[in-house]
Amino acid sequence: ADSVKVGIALDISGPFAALGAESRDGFDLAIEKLGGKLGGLPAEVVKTDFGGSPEQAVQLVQRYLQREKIDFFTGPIASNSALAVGPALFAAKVPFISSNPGPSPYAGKQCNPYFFGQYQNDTYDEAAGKLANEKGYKNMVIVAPNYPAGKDHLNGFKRLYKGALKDEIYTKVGQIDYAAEIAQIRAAKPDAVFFFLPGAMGINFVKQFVGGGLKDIPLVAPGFSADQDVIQAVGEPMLGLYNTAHWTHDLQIPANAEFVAAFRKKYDGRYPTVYAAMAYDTIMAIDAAVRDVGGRIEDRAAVAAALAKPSFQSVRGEFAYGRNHYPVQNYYLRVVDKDAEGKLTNKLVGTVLEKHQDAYVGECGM
Amino acid sequence: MSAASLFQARGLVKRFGGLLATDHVDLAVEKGEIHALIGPNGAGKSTLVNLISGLLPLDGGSLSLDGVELTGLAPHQRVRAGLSRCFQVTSVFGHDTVLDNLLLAAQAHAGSSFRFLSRRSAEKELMDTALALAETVDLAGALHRIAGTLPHGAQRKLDVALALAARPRLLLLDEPMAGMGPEDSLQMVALIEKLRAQTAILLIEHDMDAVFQLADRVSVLDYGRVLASGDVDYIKGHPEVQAVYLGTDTET
Amino acid sequence: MTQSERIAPSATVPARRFDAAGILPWAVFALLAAVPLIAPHFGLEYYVGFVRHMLIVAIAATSLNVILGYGGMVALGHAGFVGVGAYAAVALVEAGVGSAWLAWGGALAAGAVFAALTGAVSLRTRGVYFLMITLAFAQMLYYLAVSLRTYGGDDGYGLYTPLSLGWLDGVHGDVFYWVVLALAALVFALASRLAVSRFGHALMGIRDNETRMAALGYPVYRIKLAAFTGAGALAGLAGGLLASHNAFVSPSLMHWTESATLLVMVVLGGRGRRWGAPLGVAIWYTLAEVLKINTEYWHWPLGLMLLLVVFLAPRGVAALFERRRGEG
Amino acid sequence: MDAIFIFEQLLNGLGYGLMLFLLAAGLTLVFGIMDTMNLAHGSLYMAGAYIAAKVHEASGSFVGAVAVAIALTVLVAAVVEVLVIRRLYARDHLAQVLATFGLILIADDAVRAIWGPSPILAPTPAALAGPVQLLPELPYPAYRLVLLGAGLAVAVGLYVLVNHTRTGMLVRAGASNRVMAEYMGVRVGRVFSFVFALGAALAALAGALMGPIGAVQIGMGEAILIPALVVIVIGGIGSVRGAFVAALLVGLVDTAGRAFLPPALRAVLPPSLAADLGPALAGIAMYVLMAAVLAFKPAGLFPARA
Amino acid sequence: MKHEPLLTCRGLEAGYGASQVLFGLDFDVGAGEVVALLGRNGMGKSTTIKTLVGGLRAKKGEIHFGGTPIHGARADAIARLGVAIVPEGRQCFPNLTVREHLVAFADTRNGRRDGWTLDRLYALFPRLKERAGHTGNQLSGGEQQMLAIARALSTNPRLLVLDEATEGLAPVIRDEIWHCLARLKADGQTTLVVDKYVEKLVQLADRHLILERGRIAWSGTSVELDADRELWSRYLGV
Ligand SMILES: Nc1ncnc2c1ncn2[C@@H]1O[C@H](COP(=O)(O)OP(=O)(O)OP(=O)(O)O)[C@@H](O)[C@H]1O
Ligand SMILES: Nc1ncnc2c1ncn2[C@@H]1O[C@H](COP(=O)(O)OP(=O)(O)OP(=O)(O)O)[C@@H](O)[C@H]1O
Ligand SMILES: [Mg+2]
Ligand SMILES: [Mg+2]
Repeated sequence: ADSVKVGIALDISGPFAALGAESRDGFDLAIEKLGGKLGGLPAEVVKTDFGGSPEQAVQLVQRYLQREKIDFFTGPIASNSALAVGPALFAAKVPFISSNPGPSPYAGKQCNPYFFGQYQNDTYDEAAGKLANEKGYKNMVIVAPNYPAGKDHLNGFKRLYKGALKDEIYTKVGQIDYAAEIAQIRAAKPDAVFFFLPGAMGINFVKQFVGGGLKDIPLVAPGFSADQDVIQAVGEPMLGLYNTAHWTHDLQIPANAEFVAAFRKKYDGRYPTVYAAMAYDTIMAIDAAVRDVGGRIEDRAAVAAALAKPSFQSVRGEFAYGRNHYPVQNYYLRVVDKDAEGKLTNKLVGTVLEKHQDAYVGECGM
Repeated sequence: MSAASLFQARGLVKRFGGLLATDHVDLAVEKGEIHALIGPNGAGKSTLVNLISGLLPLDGGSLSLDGVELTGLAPHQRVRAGLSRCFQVTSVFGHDTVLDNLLLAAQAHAGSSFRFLSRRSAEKELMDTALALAETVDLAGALHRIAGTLPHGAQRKLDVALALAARPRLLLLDEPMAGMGPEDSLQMVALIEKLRAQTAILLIEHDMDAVFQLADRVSVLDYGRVLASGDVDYIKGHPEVQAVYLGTDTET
Repeated sequence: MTQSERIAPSATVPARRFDAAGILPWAVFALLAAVPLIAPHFGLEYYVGFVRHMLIVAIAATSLNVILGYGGMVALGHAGFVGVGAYAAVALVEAGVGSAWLAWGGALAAGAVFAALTGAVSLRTRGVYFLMITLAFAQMLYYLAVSLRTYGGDDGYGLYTPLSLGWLDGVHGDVFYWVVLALAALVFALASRLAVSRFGHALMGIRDNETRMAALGYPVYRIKLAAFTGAGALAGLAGGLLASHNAFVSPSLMHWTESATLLVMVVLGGRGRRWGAPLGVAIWYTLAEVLKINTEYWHWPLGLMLLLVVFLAPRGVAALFERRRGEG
Repeated sequence: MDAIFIFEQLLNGLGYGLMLFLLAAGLTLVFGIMDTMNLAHGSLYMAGAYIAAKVHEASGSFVGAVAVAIALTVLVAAVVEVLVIRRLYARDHLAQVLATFGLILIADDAVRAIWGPSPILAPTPAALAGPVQLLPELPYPAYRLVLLGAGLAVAVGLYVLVNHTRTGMLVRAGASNRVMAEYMGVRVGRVFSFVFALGAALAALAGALMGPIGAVQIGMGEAILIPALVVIVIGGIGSVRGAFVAALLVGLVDTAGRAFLPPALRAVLPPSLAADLGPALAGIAMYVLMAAVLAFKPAGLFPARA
Repeated sequence: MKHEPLLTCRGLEAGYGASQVLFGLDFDVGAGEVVALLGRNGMGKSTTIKTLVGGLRAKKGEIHFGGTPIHGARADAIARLGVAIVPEGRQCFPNLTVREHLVAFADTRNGRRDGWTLDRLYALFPRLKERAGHTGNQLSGGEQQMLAIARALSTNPRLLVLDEATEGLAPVIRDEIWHCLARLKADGQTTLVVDKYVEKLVQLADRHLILERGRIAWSGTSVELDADRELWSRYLGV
């Protein structure tokens, strides 16, 4: 081929607008860095906002496949969008490099040679569970919204957590007020609280949790609930919150240092989030794969094979793909702290899980 | 009150909060009778009509028409049973033509209104019924006028025509003369007189000329109760009725 | 004036109008039927699916137009019916059904049953109360679907093997498109006919003056419930079709903003107008598609358009055309 | 489950109820009393929250921030009123829904263009950041007390304004029969503009006060719209007292559903079923309540208009 | 008796959309005078009144009230000048209580101190006092009519305009209204009245205008009208 076309499903309006915007900034930065080329070929990037609705994402992917004839796909933030668009992409053999969601079906029974994850959804929680053990928390309360993904996250936590559960609280989706739950937590007197509450729910929860006088009970969360976007919105109450992720901006790796510096330069000194990092990595992965197949991207199988053996320097450090095309990689412990300028941000504390693989790989027949 | 009365209401009660708007009212209307209901403002006349037609739920009492028990029936079922009404405020379909109004009324009483696959305009019988109704109330010349733009008197007549489509045995008229000048009032009186042959009528009206001209029997309501009931002369001469309602200098 | 003279105009006017207006649906139908045959020649295959989607949404919008436009029932829970249909189809697939007809039939039935049940309660209220109670039922469904694991909850449910259309399967790659078109045309014809039928007249009478209709002897509640149930059935069918079309179903189908968008499309097109629903859907989707391709800020122009419609075409875009045609 | 816990949850329920009333207050005025369906009410709420957060962050003064937020939001609302809303008063609900839905789309894009797509920081005023000890065993967030106070004050103020002042009467008159009100000499346009501005001020106040305990982000307005409407409808459109009672009712039912329903179900049902059912039911408690109320009282608890 | 004209109307034309209803009306209402507007149904009486009070924009012509031009003025401005109307169809506010109807618009637009107060209005219509807490939609038709009259009086207008104000009232109450209007007249209340009880109007009014298809077909004093029964049958259908 003489050019590469990447379709990006932007998520910059709707419920995941903030995360989608982070992704977009990561994509833009990477493409800029590569001088508008991918694997040496001129790159054409088509980006469309689909407003976070999986049904609209399905429409969008149809257009990308049939009208734009894309070679690679990436972009949606939410698992449901990823699950919605997968079948069409897989049928067309267009590689889908996830820039965020890592739904369990694609890690297990529905694993597909054309899907590539960045992490499996539960692995963050598994890391948090391990962390809780290491911190010596014996009695915990765990909180998540009442939908299957919420339960998955709590199950992920329970998979490695060895202590006792004082309570397992499921909140309403989109809840504003958490007084009742906070009272329950206070009554349970746990050593620590683990919560998975994405977006506004997490912001509401942490603010009210601290305001409710439970500052002394440590909070543990998967990285999504304590990333820069949330920190920036919640402020001081985030201080000291432990969270886990497969990447952090102060990870001392040349590729990462370069990325973070470039990002902060381009975007007014803002720290990148994990979403920006993954978007950046996604473009880098495509770049490497195109180069590895010598520009013959028509050979989809070869492209998929090349993607499966990543030959680029990832901002998260070394990783390899498992059988299910989900990475085997490290998970880090971060804590919300102040940087040199007094800005709140995550600080790397250490590695919680090394070369960790997700729990679903066994179900994958690939 | 004979057992053979066409319509009988026994012990009707209606409360609005603390207000006893209808206070154990007994009322009977005989076949072919025009029975006028008069009484001071707020005496409970419209309320009574609403109770009879089923627009308001009863708090007590029972109703029957021609031996059929009406008490538990919904408004439209009462219409089916032969009880039809007009409203105190003219209530026609103002955006439709007179013809459409009449067709709508006719349709309610000829076949099912749940048919949705065939055009109504193809039904000749409905058209005939509508035209006959228009003829009855003298609106045949205004079939294609939009009902809302008709003069008030004509709208009133249309209202009556809509009620007549049910071929009622008892027709409830709530102030049919309201808002009419002398000329239209005379026409309405003539129309009601004409209807006497078709149906019994319970007539509420403050126009005493019309009431005394039309009514076979008059019942007077006051504070939700029947104060007096009898023929026109009896009512005219009734001192209490004069005091609470007619006043001393009755208009011509 | 004799009587026959007086009725004459009404007898001729509709007949003449019928000719002019009667051609239009067939022309549109033919044009839409040709889309899959023409589009590939211009590299526009994608728009086959796009139009198919609009046709499905137009079915849902038309069903809303029946209760909203003709019946005066302002419902804000229509996406709930669509969702029920979609999930019914999914449930049948999960239970091993492979036939599209069965799945869609199930969707239709589920929409009808759900509408009948919720309608029985909702129709006791009017106006904004009705709007809110229909919303409440749709929201209950939404949260139920979000938390229900069997069908994927929030993650949704993928239909990975396409449903079978029976012997039609082998006919042509785009046969699903034509099936949808045929169903949409049927629904459109049904709604158009309904408007001039006894039932439609009764429904419009109820819209204009419910009390009077009861006093005329109409079983108002039953008529409204019948219309509501019918609309629910058609919306359910649209949901079933949508499940096939997207090969995916998720609760976001039932989010209240989807109900609001349906409402907005119908009002935009012209409520109670024959062409209102399809026109509204076509305008909304086309505009959104064009805007999304061209800008990240694609919401506000849609908002502006709504404002313009409210003030410049208060009875909807379809009314605008009707008047033009009347003048011309 | 001890008495303190139950008492605390009761308090939480009432607190949430008052919070809901605060959110619904402006809408009660504009929709309930003036009968204008303004979906973009949530956008004014969002504006209030954003402006207050930004000003608070920049100036350090919370009270000042709230004041500025109200002032600026009212200004924006006044412009929108002149350009759009004023032409909608006489229109039907559907036209109002359509137009104000359009306003939402515009407002969300505008906020995104001005402040970016990410949620922003709305700090809690330092003095109120911690809890106060209500009872020895019962700390209560100080800031929440402010919200409760504001909710109560707004409720009382609104009740008096609507039911016991001439302005309230004139608004109601103008809303139900504009022409007749004008025949009586009422400058309906001016009264409505005033009430709309007041509604905007209440929306901004709610937004500014809610910011510190919640997420200040695009879409926050739409998220509160439904609960606010639910409260108004349960109470009976047009009744301030109804809205108040309904808000408390919703607050209590919702809180009770979350706090007591899952354990109660666990006690009587198999654990897996209870785990699925409890939170699901608690999540839709508000809607079930509304459907139940309307099924028995089709015009809400305190019907104000026929 | 010589009156200063309070209201003057010159060449007034008005209508609804394309259909013109009034074709050039000229008349005055003097201060303290009671003028009756007569005519059969649909002749334009209500339209005249609507145009006077600003509910309908005049197509042509001039209206002056107390020297101020009011054609083209808004209804609320005209009302504040001191014009109060009892409109056709009562138009009570469904969501205001009886008491609120009577205090919300209360004013002293005629500048007199001994005007109508709540108590005096209740004394005029005791029924309203009994129903003080009812809202407009919880009243019987006649109660609404009383309320509409009382509401107009509560503004203490300089010009009182009554369009079929005795409509739907019991005969006793009707008599009350006539007595009341007579008393008002004695007090110097300027009144423009439309009603179907011509005999009562002959007793009450100073002058009469008969409308026929949007034009003034006849005008004159009560004595003249009373004398000419031919007018009655020709123009009024009596
Ligand atoms: N919905 C209601 N709520 C409370 N009170 C009501 C309601 N409807 C009517 N009333 C009261 O009930 C009484 C009877 O009213 P109704 O309308 O039956 O009187 P009416 O005899 O028809 O009077 P009119 O001759 O003035 O029309 C009145 O005093 C009225 O105030
Ligand atoms: N809103 C309207 N739109 C169109 N035409 C109207 C409207 N109101 C009245 N008309 C017409 O204007 C003419 C005069 O009506 P108007 O109400 O002034 O008569 P009126 O003399 O007051 O009669 P009535 O005794 O019936 O009250 C009538 O032909 C009527 O049909
Ligand atoms: Mg009455
Ligand atoms: Mg008139």
